[in-house]
Amino acid sequence: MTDPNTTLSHVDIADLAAHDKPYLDANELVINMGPQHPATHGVLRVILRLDGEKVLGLECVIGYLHRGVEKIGEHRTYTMFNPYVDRMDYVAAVSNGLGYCETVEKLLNVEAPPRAQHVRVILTELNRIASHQLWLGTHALDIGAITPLFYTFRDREEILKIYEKYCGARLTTHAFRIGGLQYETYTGFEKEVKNFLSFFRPKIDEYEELLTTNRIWVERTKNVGAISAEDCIALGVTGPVLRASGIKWDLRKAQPYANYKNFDFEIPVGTNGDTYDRYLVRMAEMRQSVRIIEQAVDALPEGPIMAKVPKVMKPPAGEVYHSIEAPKGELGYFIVSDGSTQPYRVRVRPPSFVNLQALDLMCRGELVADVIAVIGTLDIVLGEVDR
Amino acid sequence: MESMLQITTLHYLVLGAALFLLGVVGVLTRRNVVIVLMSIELILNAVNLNLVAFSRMWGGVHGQVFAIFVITDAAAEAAVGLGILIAFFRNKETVNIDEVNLLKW
Amino acid sequence: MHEIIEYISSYLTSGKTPGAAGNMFWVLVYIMLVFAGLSVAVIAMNWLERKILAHMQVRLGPMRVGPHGLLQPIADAIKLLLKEDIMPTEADGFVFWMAPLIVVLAAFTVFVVVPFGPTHAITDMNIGILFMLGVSSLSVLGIVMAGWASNSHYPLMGALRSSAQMVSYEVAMGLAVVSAILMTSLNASGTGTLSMIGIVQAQQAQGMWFIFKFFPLGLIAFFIFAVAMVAETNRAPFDLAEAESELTAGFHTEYSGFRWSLFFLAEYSAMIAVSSIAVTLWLGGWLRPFPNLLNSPTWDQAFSYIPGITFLFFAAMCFYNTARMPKHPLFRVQTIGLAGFGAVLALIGLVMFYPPISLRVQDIFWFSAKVAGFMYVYIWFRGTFPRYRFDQLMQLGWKVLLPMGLGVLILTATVGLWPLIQHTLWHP
Amino acid sequence: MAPVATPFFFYLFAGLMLIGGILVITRSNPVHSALALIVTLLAQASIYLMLYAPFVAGVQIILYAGGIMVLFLFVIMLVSIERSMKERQFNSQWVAGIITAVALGGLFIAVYAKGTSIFPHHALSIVEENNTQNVATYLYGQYMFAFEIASLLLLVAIIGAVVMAKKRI
Repeated sequence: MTDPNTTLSHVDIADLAAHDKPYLDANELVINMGPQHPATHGVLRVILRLDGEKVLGLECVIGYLHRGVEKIGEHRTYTMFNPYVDRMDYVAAVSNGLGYCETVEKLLNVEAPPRAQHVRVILTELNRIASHQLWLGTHALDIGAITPLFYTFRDREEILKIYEKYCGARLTTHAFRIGGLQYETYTGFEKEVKNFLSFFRPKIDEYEELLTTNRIWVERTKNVGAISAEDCIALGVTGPVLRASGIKWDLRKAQPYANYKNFDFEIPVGTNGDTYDRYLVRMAEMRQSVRIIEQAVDALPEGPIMAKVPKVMKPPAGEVYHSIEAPKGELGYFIVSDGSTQPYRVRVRPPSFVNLQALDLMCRGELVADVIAVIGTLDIVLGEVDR
Repeated sequence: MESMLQITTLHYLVLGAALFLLGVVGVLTRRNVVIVLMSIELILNAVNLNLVAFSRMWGGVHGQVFAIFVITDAAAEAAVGLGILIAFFRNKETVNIDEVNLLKW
Repeated sequence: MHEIIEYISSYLTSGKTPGAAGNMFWVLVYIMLVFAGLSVAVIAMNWLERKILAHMQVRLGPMRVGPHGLLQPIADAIKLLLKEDIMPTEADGFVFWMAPLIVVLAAFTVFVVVPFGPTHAITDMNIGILFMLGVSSLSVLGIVMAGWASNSHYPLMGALRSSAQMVSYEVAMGLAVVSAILMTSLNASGTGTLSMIGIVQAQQAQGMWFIFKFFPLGLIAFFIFAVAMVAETNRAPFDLAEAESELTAGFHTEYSGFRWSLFFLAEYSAMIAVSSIAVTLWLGGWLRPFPNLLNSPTWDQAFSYIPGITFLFFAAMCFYNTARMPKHPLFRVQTIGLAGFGAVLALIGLVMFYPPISLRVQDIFWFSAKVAGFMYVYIWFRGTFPRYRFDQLMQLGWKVLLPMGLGVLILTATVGLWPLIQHTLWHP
Repeated sequence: MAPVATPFFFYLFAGLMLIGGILVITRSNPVHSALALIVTLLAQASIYLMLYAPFVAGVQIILYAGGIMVLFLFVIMLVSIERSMKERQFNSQWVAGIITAVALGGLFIAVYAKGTSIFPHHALSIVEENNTQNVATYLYGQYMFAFEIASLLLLVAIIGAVVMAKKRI
C-alpha cells in the first residue's frame, strides 16, 4: 500500500517535466482532470497522481467559476442581494433563497406568517427532489448508465413547471422574499403539487428498479469512496454524505427552521458511508420529501403571506448565523450588519465546498473510475463551491 | 528468367537467411533493449520460415508443427524478456543494453 | 468476348463460393457487394441506435433531417467528411495517420470469410474462424497506435485499457469458440472443421443449432462468447476504453473529422463481424428457424415468403407514418420522402417473392436477421447497464469467463466422446 | 485451388518482409520498429499461406501480430522512450556486429550455392484441406510430449514475467 500520508501539495506538471523525470513513468502518472472534463460537473480541476490506474492522491483546484457573490453582497441592499444567492447552487436555488431570507429575518427579528412558511416548505422540498433527481441522473451518467438521466429530467420537468407557474422562473427562481413570499400561490397550486406527488411516487420506484439491484451498479458503488463518521465530522462534511456514514444529523430535525417541526418525517441513515449508501440515503430522502410535501399541502393554512417588514431594511447592528438543510448539506449564512441598508459582510457556508474537501480522503487507493463516481456522489455544484 | 518465375524452396531459404541476418545485425548493434528483443523475434521468424519451407518441400507437416512450437517459445521469451525489461527500467530508468553491466543492483 | 462471358457465367452453376471456384470476377463482385452492404448496414445501424436508444430514454432522437431523421446518418457523414482534419502538433504523424486505417482494415477484412449463405461468401477458408479471430484481434494494434500517437494522457490510458481488455477477453472468446468447433467433429469421420461454411453445414447435418447442443453446454459457451464479444468490441457495459465520463473519449480523443469517422465505421463493422461469428457458430448461420422440425416443402415455401413479408411490413409502417404526417406545407418534402422510402421497401419486398430471387436471398436474409438481433441487444445493453470498472472487468474476464470457458470445453469434450469413453470403460 | 501469380506475390511479400526487417533494426523510435515488425510478421503469414500452411499462418496472425506485438507495444508505452530516442542508437561494437553478420551471410551464400543440388526441384504436394487436421494429429500424437513441455514452458514464462514485472508481490 502507498503511504496514505503522502500529499500532492501543489504538484506542477511543468515542474515535473523540468526535473528530468520520465514523462511516462511506469510507476507514476500525473493527469489533469478538468477543468474541461465531462464528469467534473462543471469546471472543477482535479490533479490526480496515479500509479497505473490507482489514485495515490489528488488535489482539487477550484475558483474557475468564482463570481464574488459574497463581495457583491456588501454592495447591495438586503433585498437586492436576494436574487444573487440563487446563482450559487443553481440546481437548488429555492433552498439558497430560503436560507438567506431566514437569516435576514432572524437579523430583523421578524417571522414569516404560517401560510408563507408552508409554501416555503413545499417549494423547498420540491427543490430537494429536483436537486436529488439531477444528482441521480448525472451520477448514473458518470458511472455509465445513460438512461436514468433522461428519466430524472423528464420528472424534474414537472417540478420546474410548478415553479414556472408560481414565480415565472424555472431554475433561479427567486421565489421567497425577506419576510414571506411575494406571490400568492396560483389557483390550483395544491392540486398540481398533489398531482405531481402521485405522479412522482412510482417514478422513484422506477429509478430504483433501474439501479438499486443492478449488479454492475452495486459493484461500482459498494465500498467505493467510503468515509467514516469520524472523518466526516472532522472534515465538516454534512448532508446525505454525513448521514450515509451513520450519523443522524439533519438540521430540519436538529435545529428546526421554517416550520419543519410540525411535519412528521424520518431521517434516513446509512451504515457504511460508501457510494451505494449515499445513493440509498438520497433515494430515501426523496420519499421523505414527498411525505413532507403531502403534509404541508394538506395543512396549508389561509392567511397573509408577508410579515410586516420595513420597505427600507435597516437591521440593527450585530451578527447572525443561520443554517438550513439544503439538499447537499448544511447551508449557512453569516451576516454582519452595521445598521445600514447593506450588510457589512456576508459569508456563506456552502455544503458543496466543505464536502469537496473529503474528495482526497475518499479517493486514496481507489481507481480512476472511482474518482468519477465519488465526485458524482458528493453532489457538488461548482457555482456553490466557487461562489 | 525461368528461375525467377519458379519459386523453389531455395527462394524461401534465401529470404529466411536474409531475415536472419537482419535479426543478427539488430541484436549485435542496437542499444535499445526493446529493439534487441524485436530482432530476436526476427531471427525466430526466419527459422520458422525455413521450417515451413522445408515442410512444404518434403510434403509433411512436421516442419509446421515445429514452427508452432517456435512461436510458443517466442511468446514465452517475449513475456519474460519484457518482464525483465520493466524491472530493469524501474531500477535504472533506462532501456539501454549497455548499462546492463552489473550482476545485481 | 465469348470466353469472358463464359468465365463469368460459369461460376453461377458451380455451387461454390467465388473464392473456392477461383473466379476472380465474382470475387471482386462479392467484395464490392459486401463492402457496400456493410457500409449501408453501418449507416442503418447508426440511425437505429440513435432512434432505439432515444425511445428507450423517452426521447424522440433525430427527427429533423429527413422523415424521422432517416437522412441523419448521411448528414453526419457529410459533416464529418467536411470537417477540418486536426492533428495535434506533438503527435507522431505517420502512426496517427496509420492507426484508423489499420482498425478499418482489420474490421473489414474479416468479412472475407463470413458466410451469408452456402455460396454467399467471398471465400471459404480452411482456417476460417481462426482467420476471423486473428484478423479481428489486429484492430487492437490500431487502437494502441492511436492512443500512443496522440501523445496525450487520456488517449494513452484509453489505449492501454482497451488493449488489455481485448487481449484478456480474446482468451475466453477463444475457449468458447473451441468448444463449438469440438461439436463440429461429431460426425462419422470424427474430424471437425474450422471453415465457417463447414461449421454451419455441420449444424445442418447434426440437425441442431449448437446453442442447443448438449444442453446447457452450448448455451453456456454461447453466453461466454456473447459477453466476450461485447467486451471485445469495446461496447457498453465494457466501454471503458471510450468511457466518456472518465477518459473523455478514450483512444480517439484527439481524432476528428474523417479519421474519427473511420474509427466509428470500424467499431460498428467489428460489432457486425463478431455477431456474425456468434451467429455462424451457435445460431445456425444462414439456416432458417426450425429447419428440422418443420421440414416439409410446404414449410420451405412458407419460410421463403418471410423476407418479402418483412420488407412489406416495413413498407406498411412507412405508409402508416406517411398518413400520420402533419398536413402542413413544411412537412410536404418529408411526407413525400417517407412515402418514397416506403415504396422502395415495398418494391424490394415484392421482388423478394419472385422464386429465383427468394431462393438466393433467403439465406442472406436469415443471416442478417440474426445479426440484426445481436445489434439490437448491443443497443439494449447500452441503454440499460452502467459501466464496469477496469479491475471488475478484468476479474470478470479472468476469474469468471475463463474458468467457465475451460469447464465448458472439458465437459463438451467429455460429453462428445462419451460413447467412446463408455466403450473403453465397459469393454476394456 | 490453383495458386495465382505465385512469383509476383512471393516477391511482393518477400520485399515487404525485408523492408520491414530493415526498418525494425534502423528506426530510433521503438514504436516505429514494432510497427515495421508487424508488417514483417503479416507478410510472413501470407508467405505461409503460399507455402500451404494456413494453420501456421493463422497462428502467426493471432499469436504474433495480435498477441506478442501488443505486449511489445504495451511495454514500450510503459517505459519512457523519449530519452533513449535522443541518445546514440548503436552500441560501441557495431563494427564487430556487422562484420559478424557479413561473415555469417557469406557462409549462407556458400552453403546455398554449394547445396542447391540436394533440394528437390519440385515441392511435394500437400493436401491443403486437411492441413489443420494433420497438424493436430501430430501435435497431439507424435509430439504430445513436446506439446506438454511447451505448456510447462509457458507456465514458467507467465510466473517469470509476473515476478519480474510486479513491484510488490
